[in-house]
Parts: sequence; C-alpha cells; structure tokens
Amino acid sequence: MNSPAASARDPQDYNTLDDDTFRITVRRWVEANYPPEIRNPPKRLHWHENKVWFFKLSEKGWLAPSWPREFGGMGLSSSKQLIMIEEFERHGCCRFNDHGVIMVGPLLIQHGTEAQKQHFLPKILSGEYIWCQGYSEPNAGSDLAALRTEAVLDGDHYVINGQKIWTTLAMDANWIFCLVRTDKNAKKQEGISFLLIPMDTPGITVRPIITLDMHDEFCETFFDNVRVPRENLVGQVNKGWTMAKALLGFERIFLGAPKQSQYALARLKQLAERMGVWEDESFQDRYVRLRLDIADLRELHATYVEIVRRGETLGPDVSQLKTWQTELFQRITELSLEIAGENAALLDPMEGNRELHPSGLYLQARPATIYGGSNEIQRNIVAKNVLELPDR
Amino acid sequence: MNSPAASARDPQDYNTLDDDTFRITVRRWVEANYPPEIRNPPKRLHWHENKVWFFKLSEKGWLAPSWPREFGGMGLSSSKQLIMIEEFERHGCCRFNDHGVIMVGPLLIQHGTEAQKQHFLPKILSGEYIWCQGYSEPNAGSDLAALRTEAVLDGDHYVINGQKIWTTLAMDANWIFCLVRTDKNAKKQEGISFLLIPMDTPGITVRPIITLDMHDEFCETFFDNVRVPRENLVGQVNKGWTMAKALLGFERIFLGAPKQSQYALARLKQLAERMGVWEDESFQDRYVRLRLDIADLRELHATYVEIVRRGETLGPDVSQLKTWQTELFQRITELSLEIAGENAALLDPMEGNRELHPSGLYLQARPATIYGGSNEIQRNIVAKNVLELPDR
Amino acid sequence: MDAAEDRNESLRMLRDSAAAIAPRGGDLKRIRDLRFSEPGFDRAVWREICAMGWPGLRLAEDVGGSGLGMREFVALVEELGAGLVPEPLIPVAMAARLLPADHLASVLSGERIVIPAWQERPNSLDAVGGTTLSGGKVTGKKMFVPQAAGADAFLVTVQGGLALVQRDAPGVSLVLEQTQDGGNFGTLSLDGAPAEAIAGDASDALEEAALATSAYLLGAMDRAFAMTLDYMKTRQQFGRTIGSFQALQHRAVDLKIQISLTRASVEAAAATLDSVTVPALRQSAVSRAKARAAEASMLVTKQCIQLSGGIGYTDAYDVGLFLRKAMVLSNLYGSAALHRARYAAVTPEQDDE
Amino acid sequence: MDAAEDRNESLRMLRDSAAAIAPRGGDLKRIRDLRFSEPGFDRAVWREICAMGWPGLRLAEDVGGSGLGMREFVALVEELGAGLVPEPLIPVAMAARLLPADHLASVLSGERIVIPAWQERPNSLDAVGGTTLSGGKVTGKKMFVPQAAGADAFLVTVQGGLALVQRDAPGVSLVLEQTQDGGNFGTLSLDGAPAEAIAGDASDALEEAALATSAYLLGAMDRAFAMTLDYMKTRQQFGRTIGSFQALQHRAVDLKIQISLTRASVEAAAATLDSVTVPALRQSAVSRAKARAAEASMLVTKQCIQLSGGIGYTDAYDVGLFLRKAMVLSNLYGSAALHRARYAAVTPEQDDE
Repeated sequence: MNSPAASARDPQDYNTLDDDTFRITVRRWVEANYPPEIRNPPKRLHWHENKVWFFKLSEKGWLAPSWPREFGGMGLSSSKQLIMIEEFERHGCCRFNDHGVIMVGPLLIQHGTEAQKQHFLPKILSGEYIWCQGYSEPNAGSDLAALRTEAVLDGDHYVINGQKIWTTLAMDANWIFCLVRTDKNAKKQEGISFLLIPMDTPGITVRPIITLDMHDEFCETFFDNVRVPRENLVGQVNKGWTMAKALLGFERIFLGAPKQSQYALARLKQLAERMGVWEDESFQDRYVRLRLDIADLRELHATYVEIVRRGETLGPDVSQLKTWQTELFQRITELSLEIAGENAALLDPMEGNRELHPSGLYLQARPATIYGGSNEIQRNIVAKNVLELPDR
Repeated sequence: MNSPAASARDPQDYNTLDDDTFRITVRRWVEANYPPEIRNPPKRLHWHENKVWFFKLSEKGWLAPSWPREFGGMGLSSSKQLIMIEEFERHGCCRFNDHGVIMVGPLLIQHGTEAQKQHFLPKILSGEYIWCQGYSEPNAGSDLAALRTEAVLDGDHYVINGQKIWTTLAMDANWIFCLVRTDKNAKKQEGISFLLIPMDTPGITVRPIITLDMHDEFCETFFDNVRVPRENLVGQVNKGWTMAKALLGFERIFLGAPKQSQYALARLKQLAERMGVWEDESFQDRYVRLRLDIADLRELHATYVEIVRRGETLGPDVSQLKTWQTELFQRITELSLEIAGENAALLDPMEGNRELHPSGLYLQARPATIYGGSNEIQRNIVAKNVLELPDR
Repeated sequence: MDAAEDRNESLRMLRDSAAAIAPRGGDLKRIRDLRFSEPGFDRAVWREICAMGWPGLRLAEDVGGSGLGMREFVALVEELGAGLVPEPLIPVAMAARLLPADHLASVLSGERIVIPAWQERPNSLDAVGGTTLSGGKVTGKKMFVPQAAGADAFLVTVQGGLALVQRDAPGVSLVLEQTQDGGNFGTLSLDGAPAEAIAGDASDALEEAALATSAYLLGAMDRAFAMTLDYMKTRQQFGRTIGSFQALQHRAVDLKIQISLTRASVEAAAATLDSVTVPALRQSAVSRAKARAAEASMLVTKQCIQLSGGIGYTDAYDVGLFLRKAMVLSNLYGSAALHRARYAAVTPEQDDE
Repeated sequence: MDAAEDRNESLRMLRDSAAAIAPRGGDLKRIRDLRFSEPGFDRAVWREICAMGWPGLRLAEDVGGSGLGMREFVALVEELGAGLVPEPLIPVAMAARLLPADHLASVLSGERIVIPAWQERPNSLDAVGGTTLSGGKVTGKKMFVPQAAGADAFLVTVQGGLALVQRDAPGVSLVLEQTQDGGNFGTLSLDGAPAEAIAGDASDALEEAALATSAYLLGAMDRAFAMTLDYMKTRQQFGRTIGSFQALQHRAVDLKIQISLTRASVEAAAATLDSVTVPALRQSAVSRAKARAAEASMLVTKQCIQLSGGIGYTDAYDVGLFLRKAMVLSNLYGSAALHRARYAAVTPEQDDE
C-alpha cells in the first residue's frame, strides 16, 4: 500500500452554481486531470492502477460528493451528484476502490460514534484506509440473511470465525466492513451486526477467485479466530441488517444505468464493421432492436434518476431497471459472439485490439445477472412488492 | 342427427401387407374417396360438415384402425396405424367427431362389461352414437382432479349435478362420456368415476362457447338432476381417474406432430409473397429459423413415433414435444401478424382468400398452449418426472 | 419545481376527466355492445367527447382549442385506451390539426366527423401518395381509413396538399371491412370526386397520431395486465392461487418491464414533440415509442390470454378485447418493423450514447 | 428388428469404450491441467485413442479402419464431448478420410498427427480457397487450424487438390493463439513450402467434421446440464432446494427441450450421411444439426452458469469449462448463421412438409 497524499477540502459550495455551469466546471477539470491511460478500462482496475485517480480526487476534495461538508465531503445536492457521475462516465473514468466513500463513510456518518467518525472518515478521504465488503458467503448468496460468519464477544473483543466470498478487491484493501452473526438464536434477519476489521489482523486469509474472464477482481476471505475490539462495531448490536439494506438503496439504479449496454453496443458495431456484416440487412435488423432497447432503457433510467433528483426514495420497482439493463447487456454480447465467427473462440483480444474482444466482453457480462441480487431475486421482488402477487 | 349408414367390417388383414404396399393402398383409397371440398379445413368442422367422411370410413370398415377385428376394428399394428394417420394428414383430411372411436371404444374394450360392448361398440362404428368428452370444469382446468360434478346413487340411477366446460362439439353429440365425483370424502384423484350419459336426458343444457376466433367448437354443458341408469358406469366405481389418464397417452404425441406448424409456415410464406417481403434478407433470416425449428421438431417427433411403432409406452418426456410444437406454431403465426401490416387487423381473410388470414390463424393458435394440459403443466411434468427436480 | 407540479396536476385532472367516458375499472359492456355495429361507435358519446374539448386539445385557443401539448393528449388517450373507447378521437384530432379555422367549429362540436384518408399501400408512412386534385376533382384510392363507417367527410392527402371530400359526393365509393376490435377500415375510391382544396401537409399530424396510438396501446395493455393480475390473485388451482406460482410471477414481471419501458418511451416522445422542432428528432422519438408500444402490446395481451388459461380463449372474456385492439392498432400508423427501420434511418448513432 | 438391435448394441459398446478416455461423471482434472499448455492435449492419451482405432473408425477395414458409419462416430464423439476430451480426434479423423492408404499407418497409430488446414477467411465453409501448389511448393495462408500446436504436419487444401506439408519444412510459419477452452488455433503461412501433392477434395470430410463437432457440442451441453441439475437438487437457499423453484424448473425444461432437439437433429443427420449420397441432402442435414447444436450449446451452457449463481462465474467451477468449449466450437466448421443460410440455399422448400 502506498502512502496516501493529503486529502483536501474544496472551499467552494458548488450547490450555488447553476447546473450547466457546474457541469462545465466538472468537465473541464476531469479533462485536465484524468489520466488518459486508464480511460474506459475493459476491466475493473486494481488499486495500484486506479489510485492515481483516487488521489487526484482526494487532493481536489472531490472524492465524496455526497458527504456533508463538515466531514470533508462536497455536500452536493442529488442533482449535482448526478451531474458529476454523468460527467465522469462521459469521460470514461474508471471506478476506483470506492467502498470507503460510498458505503463505509455514509454508514459511519449516520450510525457511527463520534470517535469512529473522527478516526475513520479522514483516513477514508486520504486513501489511508482502503475498504472491501464482507457480505456474501458460500451458503448465503441470494439468501444473504442466511449468513453464518460468527462474532462472539470475548471480554472487550469480538472473535470472528467464518468465510466471506465475492469480497471485491480484498487483496487491495486494508480494512473490511463485515456483516456478522452476533445472535445465533434470533430470527434470520435479526442477530446480524456490522463490524469494521483491519485486514492485517491475525487469522485473516485472502484467496483471489479467478473468474470466467480470468480476472481476479473477487476474493474469498477466511476468518479464523480473528479478534477485533468491540469499539469496531457500528451502530447497535444485532441491527446490522437494516443498516446494510439502506446502503443497497442506490445499487440497483447504478446497475440499471445504460452505460454498460452502450459500451457493449459500441463494441458490437466495431466488430460488425471488422467482420464485414455491418451492412447486412439481417444484422441491421437485430442491431436496431438493440439500439431501441437501449434508447428505452435510457428513458426508463431517467425516470428513476428524476426520483433521486427530487430527493425521494426509490421503490422496489427499480428492480425492473436492473433486470432489463443486465439482460440487455448480455444480449448485446451474445450477438457479438455470434457474428465474430471463429474469433469468438479466442482467449485474447482480436488483432491485439482490446476493443475487439467479443469473448472477453461476453464473459464479463455473465455475472451481471447474478450479482447485486440475482435477476431471479429481482423478479421475486417485483412480483411480490410491486405486482403484489401472493405467496400461496 | 342424420340416420347413420351401416358400418362394415373390412375382411382384409392389412398387417399382412408390407408397409409400402399398405401406404399406397391407403393413399389411393383416400384420393378416390375423400370429399375434395373439405380438404385442409381452416377450422374444426361440425358433424354436418364432416359426417360424409365419417360414413365413407365407416362403410369401408376403416373407422377404427386400432380396435381389435372382433369388435369391428382393423386390428392394425402400431406402425400401420401411423401410416394411415400420415396418409390422412398428407391428403389434408379433416378431423371428424372422433371421441367415440378414439376414447370411448378403447375404454369399453378394456374396461366395459360384455353388455356395454355389445350395445355401444356397433353404434359408435355406425355413427349412431356421436360423443363428446366431459372432463374439464370451470374450476378444474389444469387441475383436472379438482372436478366437482357429482353423481349420487339413488336406487338404480345416478343423479348428476354440476357443470362441464370445453366439451368439444357437444352440440353435435348425442352422448357424453363424463368424469364425475362419486365419493366426496376420498382424496382428490380417488372418488372419480366414468359415466356414459345420453345428451337428450332431461336436465342437460348445452351452451356453445364463442372463442377468440369466433368459432363455436366448444361448449359448456350443465347437469341439473340428470338421471342415468347405474349400468352406464364404466369400470369400477371411484377408479375413473386411472382409466382417464391411460386414455390421454396418445394425446401429447398427437399435439406434438409438426402438422400445425407446417400448415402455418406455408401460410406465412404465401403471406410474405403477397406482402412483398419474401425476398427481404431479414425476413428470410427469421423464416429459415422457423424452417429449422420445424425440421428438428420433425426429427424429434419421429423418435417418439418410433417408440409407438415398437409398441412401447411413451414416457413423460413426450411433454417436451407438445410444448415445443405448440409454441413454434404460435411463433409462426406471430411473425405472420407482424408482416401483415394493417391487414393484421382484419376480422375476415384478406381478399376473400381463406389462406391469407393471418389474424384468424393467430387467434386459432392461442389455445394450443392451453389445451391438452397447458404448457405450464407440461413443463411441470418434465421438471418433476423427467429432470426429477425436487418439490422443496 | 412549481411549474412541473402545476403541469402534473393538470395532467392528473385531464386523466380524471377521461373517467366520464371510460370509467376506471368500469365494465366493458358498452364497448362490447358496439362491436361489429355500424359505425362501430356511439355518436352521442362522440358529442360528449367533443363537449369536453378533446378533439381540439392540441389546437390554439383562438381557433376553439385548449392550447395543450402532446403530453396532455397522450395522457388522455392512454386513459381512453384503458377503456377501449372506440370513438374516433385520434383520427379526428389529426384532421383538426390540418383543417383551416373556418372548418373547425362543426368538427370540434361533433356535428361533423372528418377522418383523414392518407394511406395508399400497406406498411407505409407516406402521407402523400399518388392521389391528385385537379380542377376541384380528386382521383385516387386510400386504404385502411380507420372508423371510416362513421365519417361524414374525408380529409384526403393529395400531391401538394389536402382535399376535403364529402362522403356522399359523386365519385366517392367506400368499401368497409370489419376489424378484430369490432370497428372497421374503409377503402376509399375517389373517381373525380368534387373536393375542396386545403393547404397543408399531413406529415406532422401523422406523427402525432402515431404517438397517440402508442399511448392508446399503453393504456390498453396496462389495463389488460391489471385485469390479469386480479385474475392471478383469485384463481385457484392445485389448492393455491395461480399468481403464487413463480414461473407465472416471473413472466408477469417481464410484462411489467415492457409496460414500464413503453410508458417511459411514450412520455419521453411526447415531451420531444412538445419541445423539439427538428423533424428527424421528432420522427426518431415517435418511431421509438411506436415500435415499443406495438411489440409490447402484442406481447402483453397475448400473455394475458395465456395466463388466464381456457377462459382467456373465450370471446366472452374481456381480456380478449384488449388483444383484438392490439391486433388492430399495432400495425396502424406504422408497424414495429417499419418504425424500427425509420428510427435507424433518422437517428444518428451518437444519439444512442 | 434384429439388425436395428444389433446396431444399437454396437453403439452402446462404442459409447462404453469411450469411458476409458472420458470416464462418465469423472472429474475434469486432466482436462483442467492441460489447459493453456502446449500442445493443449496429451500425446500419450492420443496414442491410447489411436490404439482403440477411433481416428480410423470411418475408414474401410482394408486400409486399417473399422468400417463403421457416422452414426457410430457421432455416438463416440458425443461421449468425448461429455468429457471435454481435448485430443484432436475430429481434425485427425478428417485428415484420415483424405489421406491415401500409404500415409495412413503412422497417422492411425498416433505416431504422427496430421491436421487439416482448409480455412482462409472467417465465417466460411469454402474448403478450397486460394492457396496454390505448384512445382511441389505451396503458397498461401490458412486460419483457425484447430489444435495446431500438436500437429506434425498439415493437410492443406489447395486449388485442385490437397498438399501435405511438414510442420518443420522451410517456408512454413505457424502463429498460435490461445482459445477459451485452453487449446489453440494456428495461423499457417506457407511461402513456397515444399509439399506432397495429394489427390482429393476436402468438402465431404468437412461435412463429417462439422457434424462430429455438433455431436461433441451435444455431449458437452448434456453433461453441463446434468451437472447443473445435480447442483439444483442440492443447493439450498431460503430453506429450499433451488431446483424446487418453478421459474428455474421451467427454464431447465426449456434447456432440456433444446438438448432433445439437438440429439434428434444430430442423429438424423448421421443417418443421412450413412445412407444418402446426394450432396445437397447431406449438406442440408449437416447444416440443420450444426445450426441447432451451435445455438443450443451456447444457450444451455450460459444458462447453466446463471442457474449456478456466483459459483458459476468462477473459473474453478467445472461448468464454465463447458461454456468455454461451446464458445470455441459453436462457430468452428461454420456458425449457426452460416449453416442456416446454407440450409436455406440447399434445401428445397417442399422438404419441409
């Protein structure tokens, strides 16, 4: 882990700017400061690759747009936050190791003790503490509440035993925020608590998972009698489930954004041109369907963004968005494989051009319907909570 | 009801012919005797329209290929029966009111008393008794065993009360074979019996159901204190379910035959030519997919026909065939509507040509996935009995 | 924020006013009774509709209209689609957009019904065609004229403009064909029929009619879906409510997604027509909406039949009325395939990103 | 009946013999260990395969073959697909069909591996191309040569015939690319390389290779599906076996239907190759089978990943090996689209009825 640069606080209150001025401000700064070599990365980058961007944001004081200004954030309104996201996406900025900023910070601001806030928040903003998330377990995937990693109080310490899986970029992190079971006798969703654990605590083992696309974004994390001080508990004991659910609020609109599908469609076009099928009427017929599927996704997504912009809470119907976007993303990559001919077989990009890599994109698209709540779960949610279909 | 012609017994044992000779024999006879005005009817014909064909077969002694010769049937081997079906289909012969021959005859031959056989079988073959089937009820569709039409013994008579639905061509029939509940306290599938009921018994009311395609093939049949002699019970009391299930054996291979889809594809081609899209590459792309779907259906169907030819019993996996055929049939009619332009709206055939009637064929295809056990039920059967997936 | 809230409030009021003609959740007896009759709708109800000002909703107030936008029109038509209202609002509103001020009063009052006749071949959005007006006489042939049986006059598109032809004028022959929804299409043959020349071009009014048809389909599929959900919540088989079966639940969710996409697409297109004047952008938005509405309405209504089981296949069951309506409107004012092709032709690739 | 029973018995025995190389339900450690190695398969296992006579299965007995038909070859290859056997049986058997008798012994014994090199552009079934043989020297470029890293020689298709080129001959350059299944494709550049002229035409051997590839895909998807069913019967979530969820059950049934269609199609095509000599009928049958196998195998294996949830996305989970194999073989010897187009071109319409 490199030593972090100092984080700054941006003195300006950007909420006072009109939207267009703010958008231009962000755009100019990003264009001037974003490292060109990591624009539009085809895979999720590791800390050693993305930290240069992290520190740029940290130094500028723009790392935490949603945090209140008193804690070092920008305190931006929802609509201004969305503008920032749009501009970052437009420029092709990578996602950095953002669990600290997106998950842990807001959690502590709402539920943390004064001491926790004072200790952790500055170190999140400076990049000193880099986080990963310990939620899923081998037998608690779709059914997350079935988690069994256990934390037992022993004097002033919790002793943790168990296993987490799909801990994104755990090998890059020096802290993990975990859901653990603190009451085995309570009902499933109860008896779960939130713990913050340094990754260098004895008893923690991290093992990367190689995924279908041969990437090592995810890990398994094992806990063998891992001891952490009880002050590392966030919020009330046995109330972790409610806090975790609230943190998931934004995830589905994020996973339902048209960006992935748009990226895949642009690659499909490039490939079709390369393969000489671009002008084929039957290809065009399928291509325009996908264009329209994205166009309508964009409109549907905009209606949810509008809800966020108004500061309202997203309902369970946002699961529709995640379902449609992820399956559309996959369909685009499937058509890419179909037209790639024998190149569909290749492990590496075609002709050394990373934008011509249909097999890679196809494999990268596979988990989209599994993570963030599998699409089967999303459909259950819509069926039960939106359509109000019965259980029996 | 017209008075029937006399039925004959064909003295020849066709099993002694080789397959090709038999096929030619059937083909020549059909070509010479089938009424040309009812070839390839677009809808199921009523008795007054199809009886001319019924009586031709009856006079020739070919009405009941599967019945033993001692009861007036042809006593044909399975493979010879299939040749007859193939030749009838090839020529575009209509389906007549065949419940007597296909369902009631075999039921009585296996489970009937001597008196029942002597009374009913000749009258089935002569066309004196025309049958309809009383299985489904408004609250017992997919869940047939939930039927509630009740038969209570009162002296030497059963008294029947209740309602049947989807009684095919009930207005043409003078007898109905019914599943009725004879024991209300037994478990669902038990306590069901088979009764034969004359349609002119006081208390029976028939009401045609107009279907989406504006046809009156189906009826509702109401029973209000209908009295029939207890001799009209077939087989043992409370054992009707098992007998009924055995009769359904052939239905799924019949519903899975490629004929419907082939007919629809030929109409699609005609329509595409008429609409000027036949040469379009994108149409051809979709058309060849459908051709291949039929071609593979034909091969899969042939594997099941081969099982029948060998005289073996069809397993639950034949539900795959019904599922695929009916959904393919529907997909073909859906593409027809898509390319028909504004003509898709028309109630009647285009330009007075009954072969250019995309809206009619589309609507006729709708129930294919509902009747004969809905496709949802077929998928349940395959999931449980073929894939052996668990209930919990 | 206030302006947006005001607008939402006025949309709500307009939707509510539609309940006078198409009561929400009301039965469909009136609709059923009018099927396969002539003209296929109720002239008295049409006058009520006119009294509420709907055919002139989009017209300026100084010519007797309400001066409202496509967003309002689309919201209203969606409600009428939910009620399967057969009165010819979409074609008459299209005619009203094209008629000069001095012809409007009798049309907006409902006294006379003028239906546009623009189409000369199937699967076409060409609003002009080969029909000619010369020396006050019009000659040509128009097809698929919706609800033609109820027209008092036709607003015929001709080369270089429009022509108003009275139905009972000499040289006019009208052949009617029944449609699956119980209405009718007319084939209008004009053989030197006397006509009044009207200046103008029907293209943009046609865009509005195509988008309004998408909204009608949206309302129809949404109501059919709601009825099917109700059925799924009550129908019992195997000792369970059929709506509890997961395979049916997931299928229902897929239909819901299509309805949501259609709504987003239709509403965005209406906003585009209200704010953008570039023809390509307007056409792009309309084609996107109509392509989605056409396919989604066919998918949703056919699945509603399947989810209803045997009863869904009876003509007596109301969900079938929605399927029939989708069969009629999906390909009217351009099929999904036609609109997809037009979308591809008029929409620059970078607009996707 | 006896002949048919005999034949079924011999097919069963052949399938059983495949278990020596690909144990039914056996683990895939050998397969996994060989991935991304060179040549991507095990030469010792290849010699075992040769000892069982598989490369010559289709050859006449007087040239050292077994004299069996495509039905037998397809049954065998299906079993190898179930075990993801990476040894190059399909290409070598193709070469063996083309080599003269005096070249066969060393190939059938496994001593030398000869791989056909016929393809010059992507998405093509043109077995000839523009490569030329003149004065004993061959010049041209061949692509997508499967398992090329293990070849001792290439049987190159040239205008007017074939040419046998040793791998280490001057003027031969071979560039390897790794494939998703852990094997490799070779791009073979021939610049005046010395070659031996062989009379013949690769077209029909190519049909056999395409059909065998379909059978391999059938075996692979069937095994992946069986593994997934096992997972669905054991994996618990929400206190239930996930295989009890109806939405997953119905999806599994749809996969089963595709597998059944593929099996029927592949077996019928094999029977056609064994009994019909008309080229169009043979091509039609092969194209039907390959089009189905290509699409079905991609559908089945991708759904097997989805049905397995997160674990399905790990490289360590075996089902992914089947997905990768489908990615490699679906488009090899012609993609689904290519075979559909060819089917349409060679199959008279009335054959559908």
